Amino acid sequence: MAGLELNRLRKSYGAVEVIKGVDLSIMDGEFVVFVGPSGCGKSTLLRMIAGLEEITGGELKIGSLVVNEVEPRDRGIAMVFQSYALYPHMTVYDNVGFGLKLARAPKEERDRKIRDAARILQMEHLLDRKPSQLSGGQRQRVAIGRAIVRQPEVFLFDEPLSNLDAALRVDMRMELAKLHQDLGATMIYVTHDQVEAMTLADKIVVLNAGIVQQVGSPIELYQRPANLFVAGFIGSPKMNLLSGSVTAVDGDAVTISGKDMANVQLSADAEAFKVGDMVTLGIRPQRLHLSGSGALVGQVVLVERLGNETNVSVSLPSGANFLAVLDGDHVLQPGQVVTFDFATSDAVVFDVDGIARYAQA
Amino acid sequence: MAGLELNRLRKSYGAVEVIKGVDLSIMDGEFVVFVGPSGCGKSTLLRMIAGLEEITGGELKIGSLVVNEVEPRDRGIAMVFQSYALYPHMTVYDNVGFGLKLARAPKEERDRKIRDAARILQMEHLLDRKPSQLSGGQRQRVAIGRAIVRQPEVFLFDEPLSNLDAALRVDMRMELAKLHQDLGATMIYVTHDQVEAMTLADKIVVLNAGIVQQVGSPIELYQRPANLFVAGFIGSPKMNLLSGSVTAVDGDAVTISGKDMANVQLSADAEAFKVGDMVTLGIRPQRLHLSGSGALVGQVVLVERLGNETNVSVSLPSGANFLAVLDGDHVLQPGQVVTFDFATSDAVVFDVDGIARYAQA
Amino acid sequence: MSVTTADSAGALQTTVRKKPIQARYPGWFILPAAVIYSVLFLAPTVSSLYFSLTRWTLFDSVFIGFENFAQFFREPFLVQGLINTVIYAVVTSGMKVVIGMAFAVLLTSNIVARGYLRSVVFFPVLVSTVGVGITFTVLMHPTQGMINETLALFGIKGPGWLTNPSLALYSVALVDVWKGVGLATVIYIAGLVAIPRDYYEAARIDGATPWQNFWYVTLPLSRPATATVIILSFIGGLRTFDLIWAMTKGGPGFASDTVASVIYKQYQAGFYGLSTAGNVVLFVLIAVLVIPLTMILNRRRGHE
Amino acid sequence: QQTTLSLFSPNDQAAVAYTEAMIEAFEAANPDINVEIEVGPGGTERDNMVKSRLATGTMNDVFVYNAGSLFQAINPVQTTVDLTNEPYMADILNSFKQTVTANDGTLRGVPYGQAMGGGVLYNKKIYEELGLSVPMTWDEFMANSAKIQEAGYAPVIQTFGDTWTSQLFILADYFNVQAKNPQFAEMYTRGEAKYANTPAAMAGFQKQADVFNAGYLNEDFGAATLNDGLRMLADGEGAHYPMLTFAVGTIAQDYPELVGDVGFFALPGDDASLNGTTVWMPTALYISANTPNMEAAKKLVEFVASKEGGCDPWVEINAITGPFLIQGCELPADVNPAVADLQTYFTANGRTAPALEFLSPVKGPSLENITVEVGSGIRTPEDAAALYDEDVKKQAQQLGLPGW
Amino acid sequence: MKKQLPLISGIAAITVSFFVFVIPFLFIIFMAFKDRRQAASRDFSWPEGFHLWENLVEVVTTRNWMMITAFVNSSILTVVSVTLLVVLAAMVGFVLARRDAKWNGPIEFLILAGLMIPPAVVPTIWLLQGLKLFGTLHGMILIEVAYNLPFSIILYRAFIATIPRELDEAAIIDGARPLDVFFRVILPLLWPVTVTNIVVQSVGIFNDFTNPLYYLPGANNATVQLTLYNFQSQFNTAYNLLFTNILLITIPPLLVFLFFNRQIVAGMTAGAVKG
Ligand SMILES: Nc1ncnc2c1ncn2[C@@H]1O[C@H](COP(=O)(O)OP(=O)(O)OP(=O)(O)O)[C@@H](O)[C@H]1O
Ligand SMILES: Nc1ncnc2c1ncn2[C@@H]1O[C@H](COP(=O)(O)OP(=O)(O)OP(=O)(O)O)[C@@H](O)[C@H]1O
Ligand SMILES: [Mg+2]
Ligand SMILES: [Mg+2]
Repeated sequence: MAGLELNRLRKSYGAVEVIKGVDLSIMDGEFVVFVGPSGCGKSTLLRMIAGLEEITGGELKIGSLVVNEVEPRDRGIAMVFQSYALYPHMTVYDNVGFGLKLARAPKEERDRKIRDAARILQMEHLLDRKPSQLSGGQRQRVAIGRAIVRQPEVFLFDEPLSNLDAALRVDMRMELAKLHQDLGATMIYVTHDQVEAMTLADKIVVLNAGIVQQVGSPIELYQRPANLFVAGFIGSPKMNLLSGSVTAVDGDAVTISGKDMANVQLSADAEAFKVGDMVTLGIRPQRLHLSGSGALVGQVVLVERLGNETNVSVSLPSGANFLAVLDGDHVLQPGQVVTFDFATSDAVVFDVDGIARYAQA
Repeated sequence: MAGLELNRLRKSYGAVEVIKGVDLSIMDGEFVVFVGPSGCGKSTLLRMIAGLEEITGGELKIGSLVVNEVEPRDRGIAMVFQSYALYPHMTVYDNVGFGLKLARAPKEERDRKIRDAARILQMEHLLDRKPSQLSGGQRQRVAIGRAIVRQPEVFLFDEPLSNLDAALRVDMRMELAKLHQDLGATMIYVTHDQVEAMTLADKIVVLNAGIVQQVGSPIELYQRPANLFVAGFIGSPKMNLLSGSVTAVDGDAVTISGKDMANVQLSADAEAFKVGDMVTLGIRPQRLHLSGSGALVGQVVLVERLGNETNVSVSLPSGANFLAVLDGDHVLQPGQVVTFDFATSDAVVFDVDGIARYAQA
Repeated sequence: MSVTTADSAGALQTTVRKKPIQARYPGWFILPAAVIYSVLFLAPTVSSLYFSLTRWTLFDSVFIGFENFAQFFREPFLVQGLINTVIYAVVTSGMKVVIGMAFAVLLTSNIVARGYLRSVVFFPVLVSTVGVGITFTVLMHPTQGMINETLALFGIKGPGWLTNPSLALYSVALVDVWKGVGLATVIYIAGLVAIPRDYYEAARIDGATPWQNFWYVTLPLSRPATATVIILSFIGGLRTFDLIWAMTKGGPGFASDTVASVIYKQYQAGFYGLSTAGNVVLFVLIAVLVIPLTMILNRRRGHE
Repeated sequence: QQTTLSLFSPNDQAAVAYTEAMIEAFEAANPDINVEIEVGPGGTERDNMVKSRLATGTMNDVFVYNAGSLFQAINPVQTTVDLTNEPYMADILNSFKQTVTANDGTLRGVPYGQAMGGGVLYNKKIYEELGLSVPMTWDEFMANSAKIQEAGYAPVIQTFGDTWTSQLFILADYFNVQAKNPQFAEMYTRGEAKYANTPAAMAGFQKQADVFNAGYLNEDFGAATLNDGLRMLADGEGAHYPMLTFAVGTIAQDYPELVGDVGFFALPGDDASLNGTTVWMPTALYISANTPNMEAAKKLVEFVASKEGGCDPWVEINAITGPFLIQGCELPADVNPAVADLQTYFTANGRTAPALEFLSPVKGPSLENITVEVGSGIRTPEDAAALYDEDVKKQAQQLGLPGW
Repeated sequence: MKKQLPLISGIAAITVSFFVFVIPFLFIIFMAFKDRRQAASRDFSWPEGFHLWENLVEVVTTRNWMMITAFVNSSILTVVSVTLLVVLAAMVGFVLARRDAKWNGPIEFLILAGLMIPPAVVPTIWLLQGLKLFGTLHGMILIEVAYNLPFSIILYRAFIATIPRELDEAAIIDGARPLDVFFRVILPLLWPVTVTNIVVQSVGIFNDFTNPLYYLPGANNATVQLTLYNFQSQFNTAYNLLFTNILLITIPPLLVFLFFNRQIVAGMTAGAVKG
């Protein structure tokens, strides 16, 4: 009933094409997260769904209706703007209650809902302030409040937690998850925070330069990125990527050699490769462990000790940089030579076009 | 020479006191990070240092001079605003170069610096755009660019990376660290991102409600939080806090019991406690591990599988919630009963006023 | 870096005294305007106040105390003039505010022929009052005027717009609106384009109909423009006489006289002291009406 | 060496045309003098301008301005140059000199144009058609009007679109006032005679009310303008138009073929034996006291006071609307009938009287508003006269005249 | 449906504007096309014959090409005065809007007073004479500036409040001095208001006649509105020429309006701040 269907959606600003044909279907009640690098078109896509940006090409359906030409107010949506867009002349209370007022909700109901939202957002003491008297994070919470007091079929959130501190982010994340559960509304959420994406999403959409790179559940994206871009983008710190070439193909296994490694045997879609192909090997920093013997040897460049884990930046023989995230606190000195090992099933092999080739199940 | 000295600094907006006597000394060339919950006064403090907010009380020194009454432009600072504050009528190029133009930098030098900054910020293709034609993250980068082209003695950054994607954040973080190293300028940095704080800071200042809670190196704050607030604030997810009472005091060890645990013996400053005192026990989620037998037993409420780690939310007998972050991927079912253990040295004991009491070294 | 330090240290010495916030908006910005305004406007105007206490032929003046004021208040049609003045000001400024806003909203939307419409609405502002006066006395001619001829087509006998004593003032006020609404419109347009689009977007998302959009967003956020238009047109309405003069000379008889036109008549008659006294009275009247109005309008200011 | 004189000229077209023609002749005669003309607004606006220029010493070298009471208001002793002893003054008619005599008895100006009569312009064709004769009394006038109305013409034209035209009933009636009360002007100036209590003076208001009450006015009298009135008169839509004779010039210009149909008679009073017209003196040319070019200015004034400068150019541009005030200037033979009619009053003895404004400085500024009211039936003549007396009182007080 | 709305409302607006605004305008044009005689009857009728050209020639050449002198004078007067006005008024408005000083109230009162009291002509002439500015174009320019300042200041003052203060702050941090802040940041962002000011004040000053009448005497100093007096007098008005003249002197301000009107566009401050 309030699922969404995006068909070859396009958007250009003059000659600049920003959204280049996005196909996507979102089910009713699904929690979808858009991620992608800065400027890839997340906000634009959200604004197109909201009806704030004219659609240059393609078709957008909400429920079973084509809404390309439908006014935002008739689309049954609420939205948190990346730039907040709070009404400067209204108090926080009025900002939050504005949508309800327009919908002619009874005064008591409105009041109750506003106060509920304020409690959830921990800003009950701010209700009488004007936006100009708020801190950045407080403004952002007002923007969230404005969306959540209403009960639309679709929620659109554009980086709603970016200016909140960690504790509040966690709280808010939980509240949004709860809201999603309680209302069963469809939610589309833009974030650049991987944890948010991973924990909230039923489905993550990875965008790059206006093109969808991969759509899937969080764990799918983390474990089986479709291509180099997704591999590099999902997971923080980034997946390490090493180039090499295929030296042997054998059943489900491919053997790869390169400047930084010798004859590493990995499981992959053997049919996609032949000996001599240039490939890229991907391995997540968290999947590496220090070991006496291993495939990768390098010199420590930088050590970041975070308490519960240690980030080690290593320079490989080819000069490439390599990052390992080790559990616990390790004392390592720059300049020290270290050896890392990993499980062959933890590595991903990308072909020359950057497409991941997993072993056939 | 460009260290800072804050002496009982105060700021009120009318009757609302926002900064309540901050004492702080920042050495020349230090990288100081302000953290604290949303609305605690970080931006205000930064703006006071910049000279944008009138100082209500106390004294502010930059170098050896009291600057309370000095014009911002004479303070030798550059700043990134939380709200960006880009000049809407200028292109990105002009926005970034505005400060240099005012300083009458030669045209070639200006051009070189602007292009350098653009390269660093990965926005060379955006130089001719107006701010309104940029995405949120791109605007934020312009704001950073505007600060870094200049070479002031003090940099003030107000959540400069909040709207960037993970990869870019890492890159920018590195660039800022590099800039810090290269220029040797003092940097004051507001962030709500723990990783940023931890990796960049020489010194972290934890603020709450306009009062400094603790000042120290990142690892100090993580490992030895001074009080419950810092303990709860630093580290993500939050440190778990359980209440109990002292049942025995013995040399360096204190024994604590409560609804959720029985006779846990911990190392703490024994002199601060006597039997019967109400205390709070703090233990970081990352310090817990599943075990056959252990001090804490609870029922799984929620499981978040992130790939390389698993967050488990557990409900304890008292009804309190408890979070554990386990390494690797664990398959746990909600409702399942689990037992956690931890090393006694990993726990922190807070007295009834919330002050941490560590065993005397 | 040592150079910069020396520099800023030098600057520090000189600026230590000033309050930073004030120094950002230095008082001398006002100075050039203040000098020109006080010397060429305020000084002569204030000095002319003396003449309100004299019988003044321009060639010589005789001090007569408050006799002029007494005389002014004895003007036979003063009360009616006062009532007319207020009616005229309220009608013209009210209509300019409302119609100007409506035009501005229309002319900032993406309506077709926007440029044409803007020009057409503004055109009357450009035409000299004399021309407007003649044009409308012709159009409002009771028998051959276009307006009444058109009404006659519908079988309505149009009134004597300018010759009917109870109608003349309103007819002139209508023409004043016709002539001045373009000005209000451009001020409003400037106000409307200054409203960031974000707010409209937020309101559209919040479910605002175009009318609600206008009422809750446009109207409050165009407050600077509204305040300006109200104040300017209200003061203008209280003071104008040129159009009244061009169209009815205050007539028929004294029916459309306002305080300003009474004063103007005195001036034209060479009663310089008396008309100066009249101006003082009018000034007080305007101030009494306008100062509270500005205070109300500026109470909550701008977007802050 | 070239001297440049600046002349502040009136702005109505005939006067400007005359000024240009006259200057051309003057410059031809005086190659070393160059005259620049500045035109300003007319009416009361002009009064203010002239006064403020004179008061601040910024007046042009020579300027044209009214004679009579307005002349007295410019403080002529200080602001203008004494011309009493100039030889050409001998050639100027006394009736004019009277109006440019400052209160110290000196003469300050020379005529700049022709005298005008104030009375009734009428359509001769209608009169011929209906066999009417020029009325010598008000009753005859009303009787004529009744017949005219029967014949389907508007008997009396009024044009309140130009409010000043409404005053003619009062102003042009002054001959009749003076005929009955020869002392009126003096007493009036002293505040002793009032319109409300002088029946002869009231009569003007009464006449205006009569024509309104009788329904003799053209339908659009409230909105019509002078131009409309002249057109109606020339066309024969209306028969009578109380007006000054200068208007014939406008008819001659706009409807040259109809100007022969327009005649003139004095606004009649009660007594056919005391019938005459009220006369307006032309404006005058003065030298500003602050002129640095005295000699050239005097030459110019002398020229204007001569037949070549003061009369011939008018004849040349064919704008004759009344008799000249310079001796030796004859009206050409082919003048318009209205002017010829006017001329007959001048040639007869005792059939002219100057308008009140040449005899008394007192004139209420609101007269035109009041006459519009009377002429539109808004106010009764009695009321109007009383109101006008108030208006006059205000003005006299402002002038600081004794007795008010 | 959505696309057609602007079209429908546009057509409606054009129709209404035709009756309300264009017809009176047509009257003026028709008058300018008529000959003297037809114009004298001042009715709304179709011109008999095309007399615009002869009217134009007569209007322009009258009084020794006075129209040309007047155009030159009025243009100089307008351009210089408006430039000064815009800059000075914006500076005052800027300081008044941004500063919360105690004496803002009295200053604003004095400014409003400028709109409420008519200037005193004769004392001003004395003053100008004392300053040796009487009858000079500079004097006239200063007068126009002084008389029109209140309007411009009020306009600017109201609108400066709509520019986020954070932009000032950013500029100050960038090292801008007050003049830099004003000229490089504030003034450009006030462009729509400046345009309004330019348009309104140029029209006002170009069409001003009372002030030049008193302060700028002399045939060589004529300004355009004074040319109207060539054809309009108390007793006798040549309406065809008067309206041709009106039409002619309306053209320059109209061009100014047409030029600047395009510059009033939305979104000047878009993208500046977040919040
Ligand atoms: N003009 C004002 N009037 C009253 N209170 C204000 C005003 N401006 C800010 N505050 C309050 O001051 C406090 C500190 O604000 P500040 O912007 O410094 O917070 P912050 O630490 O930067 O928060 P955030 O992380 O959300 O940006 C906030 O609680 C805010 O509500
Ligand atoms: N008016 C415009 N004209 C031209 N390009 C534009 C315009 N508005 C946005 N863009 C470009 O469109 C692209 C997509 O912008 P969008 O705001 O959707 O990015 P985003 O994915 O939300 O990025 P961020 O994470 O930084 O907010 C950006 O590269 C931006 O520069
Ligand atoms: Mg975005
Ligand atoms: Mg902040």
